Amino acid sequence: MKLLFKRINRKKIPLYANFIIFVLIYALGAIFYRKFLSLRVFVNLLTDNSFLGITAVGMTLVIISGGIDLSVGSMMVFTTMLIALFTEMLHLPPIVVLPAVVLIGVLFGSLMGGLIHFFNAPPFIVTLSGMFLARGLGFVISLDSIPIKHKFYYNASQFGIQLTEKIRMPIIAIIFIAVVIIGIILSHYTKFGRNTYAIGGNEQSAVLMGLPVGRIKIMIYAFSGMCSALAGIVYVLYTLSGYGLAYMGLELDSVASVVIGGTLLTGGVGYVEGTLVGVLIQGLIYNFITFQGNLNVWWAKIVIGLLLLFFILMQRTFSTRTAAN
Amino acid sequence: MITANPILAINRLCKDFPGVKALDNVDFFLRKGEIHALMGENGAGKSVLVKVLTGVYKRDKGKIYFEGKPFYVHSPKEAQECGISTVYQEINLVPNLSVAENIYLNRQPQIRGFIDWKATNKKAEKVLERLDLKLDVKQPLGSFSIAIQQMVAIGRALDLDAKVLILDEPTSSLNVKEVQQLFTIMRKLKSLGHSIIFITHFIDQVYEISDRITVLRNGMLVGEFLTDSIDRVELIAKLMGKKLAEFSSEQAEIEQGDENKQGIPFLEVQGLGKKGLIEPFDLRMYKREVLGLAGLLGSGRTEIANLIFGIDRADKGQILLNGKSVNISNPHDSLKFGFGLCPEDRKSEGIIEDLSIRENIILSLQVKKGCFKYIKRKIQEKLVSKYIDMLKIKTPDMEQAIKNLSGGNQQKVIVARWLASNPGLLIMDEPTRGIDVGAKAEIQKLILELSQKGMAILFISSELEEVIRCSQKVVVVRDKAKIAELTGTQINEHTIMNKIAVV
Amino acid sequence: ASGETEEKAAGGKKLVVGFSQNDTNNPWGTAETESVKDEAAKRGIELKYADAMTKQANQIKAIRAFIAQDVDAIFLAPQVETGWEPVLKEAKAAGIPVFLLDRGVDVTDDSLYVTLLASDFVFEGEEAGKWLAEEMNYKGNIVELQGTPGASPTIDRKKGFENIINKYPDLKIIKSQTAEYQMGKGKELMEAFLKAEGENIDAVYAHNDAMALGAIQAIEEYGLKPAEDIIIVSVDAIKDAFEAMVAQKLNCTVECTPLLGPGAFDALEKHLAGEKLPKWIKSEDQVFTKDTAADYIDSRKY
Amino acid sequence: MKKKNYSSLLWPLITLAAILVFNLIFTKGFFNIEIKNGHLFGSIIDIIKRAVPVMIIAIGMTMVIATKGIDISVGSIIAISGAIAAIIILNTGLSLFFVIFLSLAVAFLFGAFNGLLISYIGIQPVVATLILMVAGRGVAQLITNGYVLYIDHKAFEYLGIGFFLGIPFSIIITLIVYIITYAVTRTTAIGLLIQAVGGNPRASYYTGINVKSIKFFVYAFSGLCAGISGLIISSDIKGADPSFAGLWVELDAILAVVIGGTPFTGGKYYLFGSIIGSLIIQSLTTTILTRGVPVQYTLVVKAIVVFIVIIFQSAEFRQKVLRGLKRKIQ
Ligand SMILES: Nc1ncnc2c1ncn2[C@@H]1O[C@H](COP(=O)(O)OP(=O)(O)OP(=O)(O)O)[C@@H](O)[C@H]1O
Ligand SMILES: Nc1ncnc2c1ncn2[C@@H]1O[C@H](COP(=O)(O)OP(=O)(O)OP(=O)(O)O)[C@@H](O)[C@H]1O
Ligand SMILES: [Mg+2]
Ligand SMILES: [Mg+2]
Repeated sequence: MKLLFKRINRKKIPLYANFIIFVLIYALGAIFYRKFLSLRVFVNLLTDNSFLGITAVGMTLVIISGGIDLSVGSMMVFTTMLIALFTEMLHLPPIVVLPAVVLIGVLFGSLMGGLIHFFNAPPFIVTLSGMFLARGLGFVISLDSIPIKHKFYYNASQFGIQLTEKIRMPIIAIIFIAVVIIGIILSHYTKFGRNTYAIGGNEQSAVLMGLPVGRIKIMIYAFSGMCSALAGIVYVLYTLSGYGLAYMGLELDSVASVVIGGTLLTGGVGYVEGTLVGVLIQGLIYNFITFQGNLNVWWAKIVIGLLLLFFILMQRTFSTRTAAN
Repeated sequence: MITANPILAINRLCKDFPGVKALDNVDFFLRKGEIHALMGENGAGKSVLVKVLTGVYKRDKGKIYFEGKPFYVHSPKEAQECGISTVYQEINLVPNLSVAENIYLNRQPQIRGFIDWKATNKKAEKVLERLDLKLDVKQPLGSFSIAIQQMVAIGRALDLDAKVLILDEPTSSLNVKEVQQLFTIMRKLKSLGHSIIFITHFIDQVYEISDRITVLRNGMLVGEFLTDSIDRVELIAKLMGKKLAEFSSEQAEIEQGDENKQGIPFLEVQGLGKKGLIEPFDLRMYKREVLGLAGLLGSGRTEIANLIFGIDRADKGQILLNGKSVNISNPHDSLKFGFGLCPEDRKSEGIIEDLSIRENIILSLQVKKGCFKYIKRKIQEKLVSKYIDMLKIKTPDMEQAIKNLSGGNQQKVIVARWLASNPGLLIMDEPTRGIDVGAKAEIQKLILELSQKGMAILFISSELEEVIRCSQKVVVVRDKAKIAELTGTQINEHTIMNKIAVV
Repeated sequence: ASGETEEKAAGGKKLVVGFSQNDTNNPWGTAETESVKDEAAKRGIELKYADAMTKQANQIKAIRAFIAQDVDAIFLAPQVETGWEPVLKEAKAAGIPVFLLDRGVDVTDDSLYVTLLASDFVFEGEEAGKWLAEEMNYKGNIVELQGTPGASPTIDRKKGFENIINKYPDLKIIKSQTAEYQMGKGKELMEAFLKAEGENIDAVYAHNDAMALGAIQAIEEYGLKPAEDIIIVSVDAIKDAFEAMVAQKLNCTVECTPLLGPGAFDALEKHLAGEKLPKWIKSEDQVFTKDTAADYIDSRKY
Repeated sequence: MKKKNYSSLLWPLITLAAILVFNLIFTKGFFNIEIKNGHLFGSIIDIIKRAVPVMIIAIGMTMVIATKGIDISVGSIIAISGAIAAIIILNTGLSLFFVIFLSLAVAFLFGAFNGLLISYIGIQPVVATLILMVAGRGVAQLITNGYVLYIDHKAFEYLGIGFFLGIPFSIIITLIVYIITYAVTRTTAIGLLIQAVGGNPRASYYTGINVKSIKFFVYAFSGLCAGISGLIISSDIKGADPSFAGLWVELDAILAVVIGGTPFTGGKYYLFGSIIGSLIIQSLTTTILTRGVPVQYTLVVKAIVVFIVIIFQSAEFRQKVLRGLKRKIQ
């Protein structure tokens, strides 16, 4: 046991704590509810939270850098509207549309990053107006929801890896996992990722250490913009439509997932792996509510809050205990 | 004065801040292969010169030539790329990343575009080995003492292998051994043709290592001197702006009587300790007494201070105040008992950057009084100007944000904060760090005066000389344990060194 | 009827129905939910209920969770019309019939759901428009308090209303802004309209009752008499609107019934009995005015 | 401090003035203030009155942000305090004093709950307040059973729509909250300690400041402010709307605080700046409502204005522009 503790990196204790608690809660669900512990439910957990998770990966890097990106939800929705516009109104082929929307996401992110860096503006306000802008532009395209009928998107949405005869890992879950892996590699094995941690740790020092702080910051927001655009593509595959009002408040869920995953909002500390767990925990909490299925409407909200509280408290006690050991 | 081909030539450089002429037509020349000391009182403009040179601040006027060509950089990054590597005065590294990363940030060895962590850690260990430092480079930098952080910062700068190396007060938190280690490396670099700008307040070190000295005062150039051709008294006169005749040793030694040290001590520490932090120790302190703590870097002096002040909670032992056991579980408690602690790390434990000098100074006194008894503005101002005068804090006015002060002046503000709170017991952990010669003498004098007036002072300093001069009793600490207590004539460099060194 | 249902379920087991509601953040949605719940309890059917908190993604999640739990039928009150094709296909593949409540879905294959029980939002807008046009003598200035932009009731109620108003050149919609179906915002918006247009305003059309109730307060505080100086018409017919009509402060409200529970379970039973159902079972909505409101107020449940 | 205070308020004030001047030019009668039935009446008054809830919340939020925190639960606390007031009025004969006292006490307790989680248990502020943000609305809906509860109580209505000496009473309440907050933080050392804690919590701890209790009270105070705001909102619409009252108001309040010059990084705050910030947001909203901006463009317009505000408030931008102008003149 002692040896095990020695080998564990102390910084990662909250991460392990998270993971263990996730498994515990999952087990709890399995005890309480029939069919909770099934492959299908697990695959659903990945699939249904994929777009949230993808934005959360971008958000993780932003928060590690000491910033915040409130535009992720709107950007995702704007992307769905763009795809709808390009595909259904302008009849462009997917091979043009998909790279185009990703590029727009990157540009949008860089624009915000640029404002934040060059004008030394608080990320909260810049990305909040980014949030208004992206939602607003979506409305300008159309107030109505637009079904996307192009065959490609339908076929893509049906694509997946057959796990068992009946259950398939859909493409969007695969994209989610891929983005998480990219996020992990980026944050841990590239200069860009490490510089992000440095900026979050102490931006002034990072400047004096000779890091290209401006460029990195812009890249961070560009990456987050790209993730949001990818999430938009995934959302299109999920619903085959574009809709300007979709998923109000995604940014908050995304921030919550990141922070629950152990990333500090003050910057400098965090893990993309943790965010994955954070996203799954949020999904799990909602699963509890649906499987319970008889909660009074308002009790559902209270129970979600209580579960969140319960989880956070577990996380705290667990990590302080382990750290003290 | 201008010799042929200086690698760096600064011509009539000016830099203004609101209310301050930080640099006023300063000339400076650095030759190839020399170690050039830059000296001046706190707030003379040394750090600003470095920062303008490396692109942190924009210059207002003046020309800089680097290797004969006009030199204009916008950021430390560009300066680095041009071959100027700098260790700034405050440690500017990131505490949340590991030591190895701090050394190799943005230059990590890579395999196929991805960071090679093994190589990074190995190389970092090598770099630190040059400085004779052995530590787990995978641990976050923030978990180490500032001395170690300072060494890491030096390590990073050295490894950049630049043509010009700038060291802004690198030795203020290092002990003798480490300073020697650093000097060895500096000499080696010099022999390889690198040029070094070295900023320090230690006169001895300047004479030991530098070839030439440039002195600044109030943002203006006083002059450039060959180290061999200027003697100490003259140098100090230049630094302080006094004519040679006016300058006399103000360091009147105060008699160290051993009287009235019987009876119930003011403060008695019995077996106080915390597992993994410091072994249980005893201490007795009387009023009117300065107790010095001596020991090497990392020996546990700061731990002793923190444990008494309640920053860390002891798991063993007790503290008696005037013979009565008191329960101290946080700094708030100790403040109420009339303790004060002037912390070691001024950047993270001392200053509150955005607050003004006035607010920084009155803070502890205010907390002690309770937050509803707001000290009247007039009284605040009187108090603050008293300390500004007393400690010669150099600032246009007391409403200046503390972050705009020079490093040494920030330190003075923190000292002033604790003096203002008028404690019964004052713990000073490296209070003279980064402070110029004149002010250092002032502070030492002040410590003695305060103790005469009845204050008990626990004095920690890495400068043994200073500990010896001020203390009536010296406790020697080694490897996180108290090993000896010396009094009277035992207090001399030789005995203390022996205690520290002999295993 | 309840005995029949239980027989239908295999092995005498209770019938399990999953109900995905999009939003209970308003009295209307609450009433709808209660109606479905009460009816399920009455018939001894186990209801699995999931509130999506206005997020379509949550609804899809819930449907998938229902499929994973092998429910016998799914009731879906969709948040928006598009985006259901993939998940409804999954339900179909699992052999679970889907019944839509209060709003339709836009799918290429209409065998994906059994039937839709709902009012017709365009029709509601038209009814409001017709009533108002007549009341105003086909002349005057109208301000419109829109619902949440992009929501389908907003779009349809606006469209239906404009269908009628645009026929009469002397009827003008002079201002139209969103108050997001909220009472507080309705009040704020009406206040702003009054400041900008003042007595120019002859009538208010609100996309729901809550906003109309807010507007009434704004009009009163401005110093005009609601329902007299300014004609007010809205949609929903919640009980509060009846009270306002009885107090002679609201002129007219067009019903949009949320009491879909009984109809939905009837449809479910008919479907299980093998009966073929029409694709749209329209609610029979009425128009109520302040003159007749007193007769109905006691029978209003929500 | 004094001098700085003014210069950091300058740009928010200029922004506010710009929006108002725009209206002066394009909206007729915008600046007319009449006296109608002995009450002040006009668009400007409306803007201030409509900004009241955000202003009061922003006062509490300023303190929270000054300690480097954030409170996103205020919207839910608004709903709860309104709901509590409504059920007390509807079910008991308690006097208005008790109605107000009890609902504010509850709001304070919820704020204290946030404070407890954040300062004593050490949970990050966003997550801690997120818990209440989600659950709090459920609590409010549970109290009112999901419906809007109508309050028919003349004295209670006075809070939101009454007039005192011709001035809307809610504006007076805001003024009182502002003055009390200002006085308490500036005539005692509390303001200083809050800034110290936000500026450098570690150094503050070393100084002997009770960092935990300061954080605790700041959140409790924010809850209290939300409670006051909740009473005004429900009094204004004569009803407690558990679902929509205060929905997303936290974003507006945070925006107001930051536009007003208080940095997110803590350590400094400008109470008056937050008031200006709230007025900027509200005058923008009112302008959009009255200018007849088509619904689908509302958000885009709002975003663009905020972007412009950001750029103009940035010292970097001003420096560059000023230098450019100087060069042109030369
Ligand atoms: N950012 C700033 N804003 C305003 N004034 C500043 C700023 N930086 C430095 N100064 C002022 O410029 C002067 C020179 O400061 P500098 O830091 O160069 O002193 P120094 O010689 O390095 O002193 P020390 O030995 O204490 O480090 C000081 O009076 C200081 O207050
Ligand atoms: N050689 C070392 N290796 C690893 N950690 C060290 C080392 N030296 C010090 N530290 C760490 O740095 C921190 C500060 O050390 P400490 O306070 O004991 O130093 P000190 O005796 O006060 O010396 P000084 O004040 O001269 O820096 C402690 O947490 C200690 O664990
Ligand atoms: Mg300096
Ligand atoms: Mg120390």
